[in-house]
Amino acid sequence: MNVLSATGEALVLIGTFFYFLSALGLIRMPDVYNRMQTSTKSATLGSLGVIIGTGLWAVGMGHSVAWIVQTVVVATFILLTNPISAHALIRGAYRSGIPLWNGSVVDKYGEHLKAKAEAAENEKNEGDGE
Amino acid sequence: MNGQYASLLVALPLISAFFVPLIKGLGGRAIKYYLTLITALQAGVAAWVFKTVYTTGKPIIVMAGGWRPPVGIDLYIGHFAALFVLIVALVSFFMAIFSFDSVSTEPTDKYAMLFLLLMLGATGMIATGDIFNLFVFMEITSITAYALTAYNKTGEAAEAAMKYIVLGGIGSSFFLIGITLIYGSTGTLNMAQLAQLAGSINPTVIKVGLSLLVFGLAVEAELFPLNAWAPDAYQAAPHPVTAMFSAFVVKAGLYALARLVYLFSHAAGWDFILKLLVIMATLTVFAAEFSALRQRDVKRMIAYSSISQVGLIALALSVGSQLGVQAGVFHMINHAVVKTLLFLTVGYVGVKVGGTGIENFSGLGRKMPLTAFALTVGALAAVGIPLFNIFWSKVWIIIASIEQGYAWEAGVVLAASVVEAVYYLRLIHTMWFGGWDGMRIRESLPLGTIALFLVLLILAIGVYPNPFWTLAKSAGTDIFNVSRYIANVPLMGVGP
Amino acid sequence: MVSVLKRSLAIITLLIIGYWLAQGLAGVPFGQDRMLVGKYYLENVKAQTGAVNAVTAIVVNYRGFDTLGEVTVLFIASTGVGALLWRRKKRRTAKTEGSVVLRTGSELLFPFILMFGTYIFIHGHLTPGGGFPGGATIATAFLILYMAFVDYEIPHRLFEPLEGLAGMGYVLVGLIGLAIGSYFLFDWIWQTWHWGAANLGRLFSGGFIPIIYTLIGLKVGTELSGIVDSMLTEEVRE
Amino acid sequence: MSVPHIGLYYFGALSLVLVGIYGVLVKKNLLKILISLSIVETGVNLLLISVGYITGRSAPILSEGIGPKQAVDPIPQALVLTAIVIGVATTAMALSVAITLYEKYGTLNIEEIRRLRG
Amino acid sequence: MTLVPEAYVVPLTLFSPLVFGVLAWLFDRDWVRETLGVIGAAVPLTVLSLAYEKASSGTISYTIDTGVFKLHFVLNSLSWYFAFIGALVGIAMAFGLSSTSRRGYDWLFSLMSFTGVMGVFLARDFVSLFLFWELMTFGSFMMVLRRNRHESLKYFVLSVIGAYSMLLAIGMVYAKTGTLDYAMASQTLLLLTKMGGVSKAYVDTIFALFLLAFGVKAGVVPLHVWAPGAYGENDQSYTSFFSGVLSKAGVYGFIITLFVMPSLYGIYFAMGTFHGHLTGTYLIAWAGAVTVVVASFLAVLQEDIRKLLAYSSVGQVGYIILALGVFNGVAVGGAMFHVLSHAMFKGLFWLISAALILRTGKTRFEDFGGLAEKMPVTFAMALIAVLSLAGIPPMAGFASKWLIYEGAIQAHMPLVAGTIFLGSALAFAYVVRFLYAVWFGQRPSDLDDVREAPLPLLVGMTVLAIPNIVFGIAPGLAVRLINRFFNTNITVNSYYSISTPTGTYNALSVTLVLIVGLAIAGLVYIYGANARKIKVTNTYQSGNPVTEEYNLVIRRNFYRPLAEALDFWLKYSWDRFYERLANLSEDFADWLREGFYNGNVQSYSWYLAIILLILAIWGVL
Amino acid sequence: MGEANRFSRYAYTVIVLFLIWILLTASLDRQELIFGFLLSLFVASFTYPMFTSRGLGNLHPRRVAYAMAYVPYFLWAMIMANLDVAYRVLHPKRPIRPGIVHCKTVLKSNTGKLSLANSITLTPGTITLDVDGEDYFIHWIWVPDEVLGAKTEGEHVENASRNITRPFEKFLKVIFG
Amino acid sequence: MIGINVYLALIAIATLLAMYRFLVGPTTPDRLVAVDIMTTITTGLMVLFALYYGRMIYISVALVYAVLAFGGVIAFARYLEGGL
Ligand code: NA
Ligand code: NA
Repeated sequence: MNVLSATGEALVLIGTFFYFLSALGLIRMPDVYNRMQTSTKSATLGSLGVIIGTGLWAVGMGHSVAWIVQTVVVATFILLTNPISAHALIRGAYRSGIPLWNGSVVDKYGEHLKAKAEAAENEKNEGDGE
Repeated sequence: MNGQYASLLVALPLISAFFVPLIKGLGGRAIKYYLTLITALQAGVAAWVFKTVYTTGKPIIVMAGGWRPPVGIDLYIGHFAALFVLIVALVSFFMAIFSFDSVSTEPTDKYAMLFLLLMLGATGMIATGDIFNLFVFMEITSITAYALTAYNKTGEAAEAAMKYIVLGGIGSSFFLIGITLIYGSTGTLNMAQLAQLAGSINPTVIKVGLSLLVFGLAVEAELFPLNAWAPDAYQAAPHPVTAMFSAFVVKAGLYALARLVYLFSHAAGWDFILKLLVIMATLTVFAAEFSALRQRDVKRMIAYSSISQVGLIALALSVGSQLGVQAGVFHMINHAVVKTLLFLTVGYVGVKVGGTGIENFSGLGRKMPLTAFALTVGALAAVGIPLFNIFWSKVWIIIASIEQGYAWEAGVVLAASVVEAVYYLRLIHTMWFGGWDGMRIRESLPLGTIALFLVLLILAIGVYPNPFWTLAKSAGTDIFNVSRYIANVPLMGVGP
Repeated sequence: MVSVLKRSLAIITLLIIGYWLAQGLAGVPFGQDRMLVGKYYLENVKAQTGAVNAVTAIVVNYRGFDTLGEVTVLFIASTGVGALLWRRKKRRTAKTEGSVVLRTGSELLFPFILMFGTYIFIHGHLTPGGGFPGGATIATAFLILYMAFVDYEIPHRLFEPLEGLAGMGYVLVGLIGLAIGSYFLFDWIWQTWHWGAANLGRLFSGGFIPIIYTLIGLKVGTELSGIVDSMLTEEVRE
Repeated sequence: MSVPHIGLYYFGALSLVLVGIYGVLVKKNLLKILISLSIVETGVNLLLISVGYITGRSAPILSEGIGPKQAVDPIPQALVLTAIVIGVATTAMALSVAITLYEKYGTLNIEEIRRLRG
Repeated sequence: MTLVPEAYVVPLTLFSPLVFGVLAWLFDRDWVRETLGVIGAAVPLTVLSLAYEKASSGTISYTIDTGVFKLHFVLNSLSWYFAFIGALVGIAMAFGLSSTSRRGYDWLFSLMSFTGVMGVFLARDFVSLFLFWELMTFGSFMMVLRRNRHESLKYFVLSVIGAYSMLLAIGMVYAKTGTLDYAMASQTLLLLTKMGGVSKAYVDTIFALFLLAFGVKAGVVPLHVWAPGAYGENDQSYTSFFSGVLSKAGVYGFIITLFVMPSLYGIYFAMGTFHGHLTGTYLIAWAGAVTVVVASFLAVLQEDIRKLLAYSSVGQVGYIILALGVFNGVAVGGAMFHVLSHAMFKGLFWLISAALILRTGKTRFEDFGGLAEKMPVTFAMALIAVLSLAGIPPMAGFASKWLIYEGAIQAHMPLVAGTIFLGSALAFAYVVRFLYAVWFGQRPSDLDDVREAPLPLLVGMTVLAIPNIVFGIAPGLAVRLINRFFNTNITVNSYYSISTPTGTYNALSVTLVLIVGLAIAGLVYIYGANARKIKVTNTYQSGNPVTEEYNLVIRRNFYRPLAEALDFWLKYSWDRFYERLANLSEDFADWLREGFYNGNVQSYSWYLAIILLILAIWGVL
Repeated sequence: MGEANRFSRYAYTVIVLFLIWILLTASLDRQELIFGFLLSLFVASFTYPMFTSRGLGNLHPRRVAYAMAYVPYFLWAMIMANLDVAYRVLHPKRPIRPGIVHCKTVLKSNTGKLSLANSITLTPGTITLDVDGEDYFIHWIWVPDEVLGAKTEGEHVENASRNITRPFEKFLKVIFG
Repeated sequence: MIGINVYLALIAIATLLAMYRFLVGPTTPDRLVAVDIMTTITTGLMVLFALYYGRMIYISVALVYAVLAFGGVIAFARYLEGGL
């Protein structure tokens, strides 16, 4: 047991805690948007912790340094892709017509889309007029 | 030439199929010429293999990668495989020519690729000496068959393919479970070694495993009641493909079934499997014949007829005697010839007259005399009239099954054959004595030549069956005589 | 009612079948060493094939015939899907463009995933990778571009011939084996010259495995992309 | 009749097979049937791979200090690779057939896809 | 024998008809076709005549090795007898066809069935039997097919049922004995039966299947339904062969099962006795008797000349079956004799009907009349045929029927003998009608320019007419030959005189008596009261209007009262029974098709599950 | 800004890909390096147009330095975000007040916008729902009073942007432009 | 290495919770979010397994999985909004 593996294990522990949190958020939040709020972030952070922690832990246990390199690659990939997939999902959810939770206070996006649609309609009518 | 060059049987269609995308731009007709050329080459290779095997009297063992079985996968090209690979290639060649007239649906390049791969799949199934490799080739065959069934892109074609996929998928999954069990208890996949070990496998495992293998193959081999996909697929597929289904795809399944069943003849529960197969085969004949009786669509009718003949073959293969297997193989040959002819002519009528409904066959004797003549010969042969080839094999099958104590089954089969006689008779009468609209259709020379060749073959075998019976006997022995099979495979000393 | 009956019947039937299968499986207890040919492979894989990964050695070398068949199966699927969904004039089915996030993200990830796919198939003899996962990864790269852009299409003119060429290459490698070592799919690189014998466990080893896996990787990548392409387009109706 | 003793892995895999078949036997929607078939395939693949597992051994990649005695049976792993690819190919074919069917029949209810019968 | 080397006898007999038939079909020109056909039909007759000595004193064997099976043929006195009869009718048919047909198709298939019949007669193993049996059936079937699909279908279905029964029986024999040769198979089977290697039920089944097969071809009631249509809806020249010879193949089959195979012979004894008769043969005798009565009644009721002859054929073959079933020497000898005489007179009859149809285009009695003076030669032939069929001495038909009757009396089967009488009476009833309705009376005006039958047809008739007289006057000729292969208990006193244990028939004396009688009758006719010519139309029924209901002239509805009397029985038609059976099986086919292949892939998946379930249940239990 | 020349873009791509390769293989084995380099050359040859527009310009020391600085900053923000999440998830009353707000960004490059969006997604209570030109639409789990109570659209955007986009923009502006 | 079993167990529980959301829904996006979370967790799990078995080569398996999962989630997300 050295510092490296202790740090690593600690990270893994924190990571798993966030995994747990993420899943809990998935259960507790009232609608898909809020579920995403709570779970994407913690799942991503959890992954960082678990994956990089594993790398450190391994190196600490005497495995090759390549472990940490590879785990960082995986972690980076997760870090880069998770927000993108979260974004794509929430956009998809909104556009597929899932309504906001009834406790929601504002929807600027809906207004924006409506305005855009009206503009397009006007443009089309003008085009027809010519 | 080195016997290992028999691997060209697999390599040639593969590399040729892969080449097609590169010549896609040349257009449909060029691709069909290419297809014809390749199938002709394949027939050449197959003929060489056939000659080698039958002159030396020894099977060719192709050892892929140079590994001796069971470490590597071997192709066992014995008397049966050599013969059937040749049949596969020849039928494919004929059907490649037929494709000129009968397949106009695009994309031709994909058709050609699938066509070649169907040929490849059946060849591999027949040749392989490894049980998992058999699964792979079976999947090649069936997935190609799915694609070709749907090839016409009509709703019916897609429907037929869908049914084929669902049933074939279930069948192949359980087949794989069977392989899993048998591998799990033996640690090997080589058929010869499995045959050696068959007696020592845990009886429960082998009972379940063999049942599953048989179940999976029976779907491909169109045994009742697992054959519900077949009439639809036969009807919906492009005409040349239907002929190939009937002439060799189902045969490959039947062969595999017989091969596996006999390989495990020392296994526990073997007798039950055999009995079950006999019953299924008998029911296959019965159900298919009656289903054909009132068909208005001739192609579908012949499809049912084909299924019933397959049932007959299955019966012969599963009565459990050498004579039975030989008769079954003989019937396989005869059936391949006859059904190729029938689907060729019926398909040709479908293309030229605009459909395969019975009404399109009225007065065909005057509209397309050559086609009608060939179709008549095929129909008579299918019924089992003497001096036509099927007569001989049918007699042997009946005798062999009675000899093994299956007199009732033989009786049912014969009773069902009466029905077959009736519907073929209707067809013949419609063609020759039905009303004629006064139209004459120019018949294609190449197809006429093929049809006449097949007619002559039918009559030749019918009049003088000896050479073909000799072939069938050695091919049948190849399946039945397991100890010789084991001795022929150069197993290396991997074992406990 | 019928449906309830049907469901109950199905459950009863499946329980019996399941029980039967379980009986069979009980004869092959989990976790026991029953290797026969497998043991031979493990003991000889390094010397005979130059590969560290026994699975890969089996897949590409010992049981190369299966893999050739497997490649063929995928080729059939791609051809079959292409044949079935073939249209004279076609167009993407997509109705909306991805956001700038997705578009930019996919563009940035694309080369990385390509590199990674290549890594997977080129290290097939060393790590649990190979042509199929590698090819699938490469196809994913194209898939992601598909997702992001409304009008993205794979370069057909390049992919279809490439698919054919890769397949031909595989068979040709096998045929070279037939010509050199008189066996089809004979590993002429390892068995004839022992090329890479000094490199066991490093990249340039494993006989013809990396070559074949490269071909397979390309083939699978192009094929899966082709399948996706076929499925995501529809006929243009005038 | 006694309850056959099979491990958890077999049980899980077998359950997948049965659940899949159940889906094929009762679901009316073609896509659900195809998904069920995929589940069956997955189950079979799992079964295949668990048959090759040997307790306490590692992947048959002879690096990082793993020798022939520490590795599980490599053959099922090789086989399952092939089986997976075959499954993917079948699924792809099935899906394109389903697409065509939907275009032509306007439905995926298998009780309405019965033009070919008798 | 110097003309035809022994080795060529069998192949020439077997194959020359077929080969020439194919040639006639290929060179389908007038004269060429007929010449080839007649040659093809003439060869067997010639060869057989030349081989008489050898065949009657020994055997000529011939084997064809097809590789799959060895086909074995033997020409001995029995097979020669049948083959010769066949060849005789065959050449007559060929002459007839030269006049009635202008199609290579007809020649091909009629000669094909010729070859088939020869093969059946000469075969000495089951495969040859089956092969040629099928060939024979196929040729005859194609002849019907061209003319009437419905009738051909009926014929075909029953034939195929017969053929497959035979195949099944052959398979069962082979399965136990491992051989297909008649002699070897039957010996082995007998041995096995004795040692208990074969169950009695097994042999009974073989026997029943064979009887079914042969019964169809012989037209035993109720398997006869194909016959009227197939005989009638055909080229009548061919029908002479079809009805005269092909039905004898069925008879020949009975003979094989009864006498050639000792094992099957043995089972008659195994089957036990019934009122002092062997049960098995007793059943056969009754089958024959029923055939005689039913078919003769039906023949009487026919309004169509072809139907009448067809039912008559069925009835006459019934005599033969009956006689075989009576199962004593005399009866069997009579059966053999009747094979000959029936072939001759019925062949003749059909050629006459061929001539009538050719010249008039009519088939119904009501359309005929007064043709005796238009076709005098044909009329003379008809007279011979009628006398022979009615069993009036000195025609061949009398001799054979007399023997059968004697046999039945000897066997103490009075009821069976009674049916022979009844049959004869009925036969008399229908031939009288044939004679009067066609040849005598007022001739319809549209038949005024009918000419005599063409020469080839007349030649054909002559070929058959002569034996009717010859064997009638010299029954000893036939009986001597029959005695070579059956112990008939019939003594041949001279060519003209034969004796059974209970009586003697001297054909010559009977003939002489008859001639004297006829002479007296002739004198009476010439010198007796002159017949007045009466207008048919205004005197019949004493001037009452002729209603349809009672329009009983000999040409129309003559036996209608009989039909009314039999009304109850005629309701039960075998024809309708089979029709209903066919409909039933078609309904079944539809039910199976729609029910099983219902188009729903889920049902299909269930079929798979069920098979798995069966496997599982088997595995679990 | 404008696009850099092709060589520059190609070279930049090759460098990045090669670095990725080294990380992927986690090995300095010469064989791996040779192959990796060749592969980078090949892959870059057809991916560089989409991979970068500024080419080697990306490697300007200032940008690299800012990027290095951004990493800990961002990680900190992210950890904060997660603590926030933990609070909301574990709090028995589930304190949320969600809504979609509208922000604007000053970033011009797509890469910049992507980074901003991702950063937003991973940090406290916000997920980027859509980006349309310079407009960002953010799903916010607790819309604060100042944003909710904004009188005008402009005020709303200003308040939201100050809370959400600004903190990252100062780094991202330099790094990606 | 004692703790690793605990971590594996925790992760398993998390996965089960996510699985609950997947099964319950109620909307398709809900299920997809659950899938996304499960794939993320699984990636971590696979890396942890690599350590459990002491085989670095398993890490690349995790990466392949992550790539394929990303592609899959994006595909479904785009399918949701009709962007395929
Ligand atoms: Na993810
Ligand atoms: Na499968």
